[in-house]
Amino acid sequence: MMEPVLTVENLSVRIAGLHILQGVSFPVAPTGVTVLLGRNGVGKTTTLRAIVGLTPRNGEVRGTIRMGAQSLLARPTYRLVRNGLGYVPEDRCVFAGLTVAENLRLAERRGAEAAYDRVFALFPELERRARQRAGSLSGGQQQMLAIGRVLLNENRLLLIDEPTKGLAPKVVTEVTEVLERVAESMPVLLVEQNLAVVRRLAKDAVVLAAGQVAWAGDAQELLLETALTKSLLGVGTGEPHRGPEQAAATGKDAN
Amino acid sequence: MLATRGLTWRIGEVAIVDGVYLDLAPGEFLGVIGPNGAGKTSLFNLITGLRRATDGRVLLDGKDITDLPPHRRAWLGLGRTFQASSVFGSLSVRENVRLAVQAHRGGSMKLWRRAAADREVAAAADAALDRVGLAHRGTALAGTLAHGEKRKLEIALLLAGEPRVMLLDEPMAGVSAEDVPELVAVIRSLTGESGRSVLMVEHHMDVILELADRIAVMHHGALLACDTPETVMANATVQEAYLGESL
Amino acid sequence: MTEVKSPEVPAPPAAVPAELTPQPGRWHRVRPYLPLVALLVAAILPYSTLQLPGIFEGPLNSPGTLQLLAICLIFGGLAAGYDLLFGRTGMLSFGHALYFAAGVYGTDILVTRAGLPLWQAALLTITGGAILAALLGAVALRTVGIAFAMVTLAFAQVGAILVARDFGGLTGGEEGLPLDVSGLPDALVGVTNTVNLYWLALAYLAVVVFVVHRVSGSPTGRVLAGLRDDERRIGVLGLDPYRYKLVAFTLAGGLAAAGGVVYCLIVGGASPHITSSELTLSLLVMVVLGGPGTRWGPVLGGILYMYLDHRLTAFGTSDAVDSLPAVLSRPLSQPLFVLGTIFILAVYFFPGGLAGLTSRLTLLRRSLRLPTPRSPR
Amino acid sequence: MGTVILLTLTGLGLAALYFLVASGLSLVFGLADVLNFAHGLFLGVGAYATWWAAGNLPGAGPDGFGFVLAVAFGVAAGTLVAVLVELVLIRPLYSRTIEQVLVTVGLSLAGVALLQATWGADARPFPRPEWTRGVTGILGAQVPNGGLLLIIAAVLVLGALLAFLQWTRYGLVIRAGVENREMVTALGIDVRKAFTLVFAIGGAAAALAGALGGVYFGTVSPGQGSSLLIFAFIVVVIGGMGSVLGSAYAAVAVGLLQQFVNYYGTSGLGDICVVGLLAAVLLLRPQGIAGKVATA
Amino acid sequence: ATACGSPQDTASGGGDSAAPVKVGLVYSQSGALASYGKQYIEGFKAGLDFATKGTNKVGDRAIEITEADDAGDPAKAVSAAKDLIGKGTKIIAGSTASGVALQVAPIAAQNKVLFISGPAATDAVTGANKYTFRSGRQSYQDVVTAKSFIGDPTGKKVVVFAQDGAFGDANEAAVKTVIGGAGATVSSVRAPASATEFTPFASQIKAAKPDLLFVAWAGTTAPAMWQTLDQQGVLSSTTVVTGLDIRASWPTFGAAGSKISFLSHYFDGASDTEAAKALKAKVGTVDLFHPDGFAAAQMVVRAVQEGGDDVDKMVTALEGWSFDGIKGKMTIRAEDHALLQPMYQAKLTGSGTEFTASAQKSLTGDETAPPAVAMKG
Ligand SMILES: Nc1ncnc2c1ncn2[C@@H]1O[C@H](COP(=O)(O)OP(=O)(O)OP(=O)(O)O)[C@@H](O)[C@H]1O
Ligand SMILES: Nc1ncnc2c1ncn2[C@@H]1O[C@H](COP(=O)(O)OP(=O)(O)OP(=O)(O)O)[C@@H](O)[C@H]1O
Ligand SMILES: [Mg+2]
Ligand SMILES: [Mg+2]
Repeated sequence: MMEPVLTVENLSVRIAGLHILQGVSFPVAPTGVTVLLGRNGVGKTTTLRAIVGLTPRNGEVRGTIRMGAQSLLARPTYRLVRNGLGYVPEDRCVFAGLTVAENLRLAERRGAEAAYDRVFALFPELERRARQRAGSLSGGQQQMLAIGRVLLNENRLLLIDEPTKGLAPKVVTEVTEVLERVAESMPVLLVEQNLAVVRRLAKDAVVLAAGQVAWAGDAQELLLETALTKSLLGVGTGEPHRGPEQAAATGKDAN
Repeated sequence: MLATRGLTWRIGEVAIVDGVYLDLAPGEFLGVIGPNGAGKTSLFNLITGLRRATDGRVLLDGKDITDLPPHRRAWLGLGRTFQASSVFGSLSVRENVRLAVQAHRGGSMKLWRRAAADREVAAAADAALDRVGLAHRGTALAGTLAHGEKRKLEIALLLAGEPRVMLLDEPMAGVSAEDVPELVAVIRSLTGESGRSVLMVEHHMDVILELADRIAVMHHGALLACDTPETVMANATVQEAYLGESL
Repeated sequence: MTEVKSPEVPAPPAAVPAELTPQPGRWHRVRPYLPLVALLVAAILPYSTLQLPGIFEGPLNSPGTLQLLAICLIFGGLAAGYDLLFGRTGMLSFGHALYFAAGVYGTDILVTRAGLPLWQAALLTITGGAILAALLGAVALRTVGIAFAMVTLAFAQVGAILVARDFGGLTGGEEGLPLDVSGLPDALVGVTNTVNLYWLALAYLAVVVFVVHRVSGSPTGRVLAGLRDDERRIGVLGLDPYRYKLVAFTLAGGLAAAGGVVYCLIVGGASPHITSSELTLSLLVMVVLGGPGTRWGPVLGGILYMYLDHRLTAFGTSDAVDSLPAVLSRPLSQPLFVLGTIFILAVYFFPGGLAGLTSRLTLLRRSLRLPTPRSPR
Repeated sequence: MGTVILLTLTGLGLAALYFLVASGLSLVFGLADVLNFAHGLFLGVGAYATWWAAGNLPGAGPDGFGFVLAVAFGVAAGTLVAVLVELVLIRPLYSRTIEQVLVTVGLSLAGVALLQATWGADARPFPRPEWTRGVTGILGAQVPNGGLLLIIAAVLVLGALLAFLQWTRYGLVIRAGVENREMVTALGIDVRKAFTLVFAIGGAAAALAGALGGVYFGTVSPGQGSSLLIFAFIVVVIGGMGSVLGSAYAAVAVGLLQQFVNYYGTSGLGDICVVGLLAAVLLLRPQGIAGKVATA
Repeated sequence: ATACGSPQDTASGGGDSAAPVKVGLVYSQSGALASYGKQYIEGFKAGLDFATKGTNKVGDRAIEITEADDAGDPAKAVSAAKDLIGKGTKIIAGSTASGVALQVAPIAAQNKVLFISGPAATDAVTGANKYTFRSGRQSYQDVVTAKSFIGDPTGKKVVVFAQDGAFGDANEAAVKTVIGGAGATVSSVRAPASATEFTPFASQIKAAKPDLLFVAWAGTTAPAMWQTLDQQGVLSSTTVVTGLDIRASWPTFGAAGSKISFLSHYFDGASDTEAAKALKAKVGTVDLFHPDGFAAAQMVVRAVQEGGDDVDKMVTALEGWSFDGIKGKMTIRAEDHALLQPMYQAKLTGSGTEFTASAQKSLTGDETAPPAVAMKG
C-alpha cells in the first residue's frame, strides 16, 4: 500500500470532561475517498475538527496526526489550511453578510491561481447568484458555496463533513458527482451518512463506535457484507438505499 | 383544520413564498417536498408567525390567525420543530422538556412556586423524553448533545406541547440510520391520536412516502402540486424539478 | 415586514442556575442550610471586636467598618438583582442604575422635601421604582440585544440629565441632596447607630437573594432561563417572551429601587454619582466578576467591588505606597488605576467569576487526590 | 440667516468630532464585536502624545509642519497603544464578549487614572496652530477654524475607511471574520492579524480625534476621552453597528440637533433630544440607520 | 484583645488632658478635584505650623491628623467621616467638593462633632447647622466682588452665563439678589455642564448686548467656552467678569485671559500678611486653595485651645472670632458661620504658559459679606 497522505494515531479528545475519542487510529489513502462512518454523536465531526485544529477551547487533544512526516497537532488552523488541507464544515458556515462572490474571494490564496472556472463549471448557480448575500441562500445553495469555496484552491487533502445533509435528492446526486470528479485529483476524507453516496464514492472506510475504530478496510467490502454493515451501522444495505441519513440543512439560513 | 389562503412573503421584488393555498384536514399527514431554496422553511415561518406574511391569510379551524404573534398561535394548538435545532442549550435535557410542558399547561406567571416540585409536569416531561428515546440523557446539558440527539429533543419539545397541528421541518435531519425507524414510528403515532394533523418537510423520500397521506411539492415559492403520493411521484415536472435522476 | 435581528448581544456565558441542577454529593444535605449559617454569622458580626489590620481600619464593630460593610452588602444585593436580568434572562441592560437612583432620590425627596415619614416614603419609592421600570421596560423591550442595551442606557442618561438639571431645586443638581434626618427614627441616625443600618443592608441583601433564588427556581424562572438561550423557541412553545421579560425587568427595577432606599439611609443623602452610566457598568463588572447566573457569584462580586472601590483610596495614600519610587507610587496612589488593573487580572485568572472558583478548586482537589490515569500507549 | 449658518457649520464641526471618535468605535464594535470602553483611552493617549510631542519632540511644535509632526506622533502613539491592547489583552478573549467588556472597562479606568497620575488631573493648554484659533467669515458668520479643521479631517477619514473596507482584501477578511472567525481561519487566513488591524485603525482614528479635539477644546485633560465616549456610542448605535457610513450620517444628525436645540430650546434639551432620537431610531429600526439586516 | 463587644461602641475621645487631639481631614486626594485637595492639605499643614508656632501642639496636647480620601464622592466621604467619628475624632475638616460638604455637614450635626468645610464654595454650607463652619469663601462673596466692576448698577443690563445645576443656580440667584437688587436687570443664559460646543450660547449672549457678563463656569470645558466667547466677539464687546481659578488653569484662557476682568478669592501676591509670608515660605508658590487649608488649621487650633474636648465649647469659641489669616482680617460671623474675608479684583497678563495675576483692588470682608441666613439645624 502506498504511503498514506494522513495518519491519525491514537487520537484522543476530551471536551468539557467528556472523553469523546478514545484512541482512534486510521490512515487516509493518498488517492480516492476515505469515508468516516458511525452513528450520530460518535465523534466524526470531532475527529475532523481535531485534524484541522478546531477543537473548542475547553477541549483537549492527545495523540499524533501526521501528514507525511509533518505533525499537524498544535499548529494553527490557518497554516494547516495553507499547506493544503481543505475543510468543509458540517454546518457549512458561509459568511451570511457577504455576497457569494465575496465568500469565494475570501478563499483565494496569495500567490496561487484561483480556479473559478472549475467552481463555476461545477456549480453554475453560484455564478448566477454572485451578488446575492450568502445568508439569503437556501440550505442547499449554501452547501454548494461551502464546497465551491474549498475547490478554489489545490489541496493535498480535503476534509468534508456531511456534504449532502439537507440536500434534495437531485442536488445530492449533483454533489456526489462533483465529489467523484474532485476525488480523481485529490484525496478526500469524507463524513457521510448517506450510504448511497458512500457506495458511489468510497474506496476505504473507517467506522467509529464508542469512541474507537470499530472497523477499517475496503468500503465496498463493508457495504457488501450486509451482516457487517448491519452490526456496525445498524442498517441493511441490501438494495440501493436513499438513506434516511440525509440530514437537514442547518446553519444561519431560513427559519 | 389549517388552511393558507394565497400566502405570500416577498423580500423586495422577490416572492420567497408565492400565493400558497394549502388545506390540511384533521388527522391528515401532509408531506412537503421541494428543492433546496423552494421556500418550505419560509412557509413554516409564515404559518407559525415568526415572519409576517406580506399577503394572504392563515386560518386555523376557520379562524384567521394571520396577525397573531407566535405564542398566541401556539396556544391555539400550533406546534413546530426547527430545521436547525433550536433547544435551550444551557438547560438540561429534562428541563427543556419541562419548560415545554409548562408552557402548554398555561403560561401564567408563577414567581413563587418551586418549579421542581411540580410532579405532573415532571411526569409529562419524562413521558415525552421516553417517547423519543432520550430518557437516559435527561441530565445532560442540551447544548452538548450531538446533532442527532438534538433532533430528538426537538421532537420531544413538540410532543410536550400536545399540539393539534404539528409542523415538522426536516425532523430526520442528522438522525442516525439506526434511529430513523424509531423516530418514524413516533411521528406516525402522533397522527393516530385524536385527529392531529401534521405538515412535514423532509428530503428523505422513503419517510415521506411511508407517512404522508398527501404530498405537496413546492418550487420557487409556489405550490407545484398537492396530491396523493402516487400521483405526485408520477408527475413529470416533479421528477424533473426535484428528484432528478436516481443515483 | 421582515423581522430583523439586531446584532448579537454579548450573551452571558451560559451557566446553569444551581437550583436547576441538583448536585449530588456529600454536601447535599448541609447545603440548604449554608446560606442561613452565613446570614447568622453576618448578623452577629457587629458583636465582634476582631481587628483585621489591613482589611478594615478599625475593629469589626466600629462604625467605619460597619458603614463600609453596609455599602458592600447593598451592592451585593444590587448586583444579585441585576443578575436576574443579565445572568438569568440574558438581558443586557445598561440603565439599571436609573432604578437604583430612583430609589435613592425618591426616598430623599419624599423625606426631605415632602416631609413624609420614612415608611411611607420607602413604600412609595419602591412602588414608584417598579412602575417606572415597568413603563420604561415596556418601551425598551420592543428592542433586543445591543439595541436594548442602548435604549436602557439612553433612558438612564435622561435620568442623569434630569437630576443634574435640578428642576425646581428638587434634586440639588451636582451638589446632591442631603437627607433630612429630623423625621427619621432615632435608631437610624448617628454614628453610634451605624449597626442598625448594617442590619438593614443585610436584610436587604437577604431579601434580594431569597427573591432571586425563589424566582429563578420557579416555573417563571425556568422560562427566563429559556429566554436566555432561545427567545424564538419560547414564542413557538406558546409563551409570550415580552411578558416574561417585562416581569423580570420590573422585578429587578423594584429590587434596585429598594436598594436605593436603604442606600439613601446609609449614606445620608443622594448625589448624582449614582445616576452615572458608570454605575451600571460597575454592576455588570460586579456580576461578571462574581459569576453570572449563579446564586452567590453576583453577591460576592458586588461586595468585593464596593470594598475595593472604597478601600483602595486608603491603600493609595498608605505609607507603603508612598515609599515606593515615583514610577510605581504615582499610579498606585490612583485608586481607579488599581481597581481597573484588578478587573483585568481577574478576567484572566478567574474566568467564570468568583463562583467558578469553587468548581475549579473542586476539580483541583479531585485531581490531586486521584490523578487521571494517562491512557497507555 | 447668519445664525443659522453659524449653527450649521459649528454643528457640523461637532459632528465631525463625534464621527472621528465614533468611526473607530464602530469598526471595532461592529466588526471585531468588541464593545470597546477603552476607546476613550486611545483618544487620551493621542491627545497627550500630541501635546507632549509639540513640547519635547525635536522638529515638532505647535505650528505649521511642526504641528503636523506632533499630530502624526500622537496618532502613532494611539495606534501603538491600541495594537498593544489588542495583542496583550483582547486577543486571548476573542469570542468572550462579556469578558472583553470587563477588560476594556478596567482598562479605561486604569488608563485614565494613569494619565492622571502622570500629568495631573488639571487640563493643560493644548499646542495649536495660530490659524485654528481664528475664525473664518462665511456668509456673515464667524466660523471657528478649529471646527473647519475637524470637518476636513472627518471627511478624509471617512473616505479612507470606506475605500479600505470595500476594496481591500483585509476589509473583506474583517467583514467575514466578524461573522465566523473560525471559518475564516479554516480558509487559511490568519484572522488575528485582521483584528489587530481593526484595533490599529480604531486606535489611529481615536488618536486623531484626540489630537484634533485638543485643538478644538484648547486643552487636554485625562477625562476628555471618556466624556466624548457616551455621545460616540450613541452615534455608533444610531448609525448602525459596524457601518462607517451610518456613523457619519448619525454624527451629522446628532451634532446639528444638539446645536440647534441648544440655541432655540432651553439648555440641556439638546442632550435629551439626542437621547430621544436614539430611542426613536432604535424602536423603529433596531439595527440603526445603515445597519445590516441580519438574516435570523 | 477581646473578640466580643457591643455593636454600638464608639471610642470615646479624650478625657485624658494630655492625649493627642484627633483631627480628621476628609478631602479629595484623587479624582477630578485632586489638585484642589493638594493645595488644601499643603495650606493646612503650613497653617498648623504657623498657629502652633512649629510645635504642632496646643498647650501640651499634640494635634494628630488623619487624612482620608473621598475621591469627590459623598458616599466615600460619609464613610470616612463615620469611621473617624467612630474612632473618637471630634474635629473633621476638608471637603473639596460642594456635594461632599453638604452631606458631611448633617453627619457632623447628628454626632455633635465640629466640621470645618474646605474649598467647597456652595452657599448652602453657610448656616447649615451649629456644628458646621467654613474655611473658604462662598459663591455669594464672588458675586459681590463681581458687582464692584460695574460701579452703579442702576439701569444696567447684566447677563449671567452659567452651567445647569446647583452651582449655576446659586450663582444666578446671587447675581439677581446682589446686582439685580441694586437696580440692574439680570437675565441668564444657561448651558449644560456637558456641552462641548458653545457657539449657540455665545450667540445668545451677544444678542442680549449686556453691560456686564458674569460667567460662572467650572470644569474642563472652560477653555473651549472662553475661546468661543472670544471668537464670537463677546469678550471685546462688553465687560466680562469671572472667578480666577487655580494657576494651572491660567494658560488655558489663552488670548482671552487679558480681556477678562477677574474676581479672585486668592492668588500668589494678593496679600502681604504675616500668615501669607509664612505660607509662601513653606509652599513656594501660593495658589487659590492654600488659604482655605491654612484658615482651617487656624480654626482647629483655636477650637482646641478654647474648647478642649468639648465640641459645644469649640463652637462658641469660633463663633464671632476674628483672626489674621492669609488674606488679612477674617471673621466668623456668629449667626450663620459665614467666613467674612477680603476678596480681590485681578488682571491676568502674560502669554504662552507664563501668566501672572496682579491685584487691581481688594475688598474688605465687610464689603463682600453675604446676607446673613438663619441657622437651619
Ligand atoms: N463543545 C462540546 N461540549 C461538550 N460535548 C461536545 C461538544 N462538542 C461535541 N460534544 C459531544 O461529543 C460527541 C461527538 O460529537 P460529534 O459532533 O463529533 O458527533 P458526530 O459523530 O459528528 O455526530 P453527527 O452525526 O450527529 O454529526 C457528542 O456526544 C457530543 O455531545
Ligand atoms: N431573510 C431572507 N432574505 C433574503 N432571502 C431569503 C431570506 N430567507 C430566505 N431567503 C431565500 O428564500 C428562499 C427559500 O428559503 P427556505 O429556507 O425557505 O428554503 P427551503 O425550502 O427550506 O430550502 P432547504 O431545503 O434548503 O432548507 C431561498 O432562495 C433563500 O435564499
Ligand atoms: Mg457531525
Ligand atoms: Mg428549509
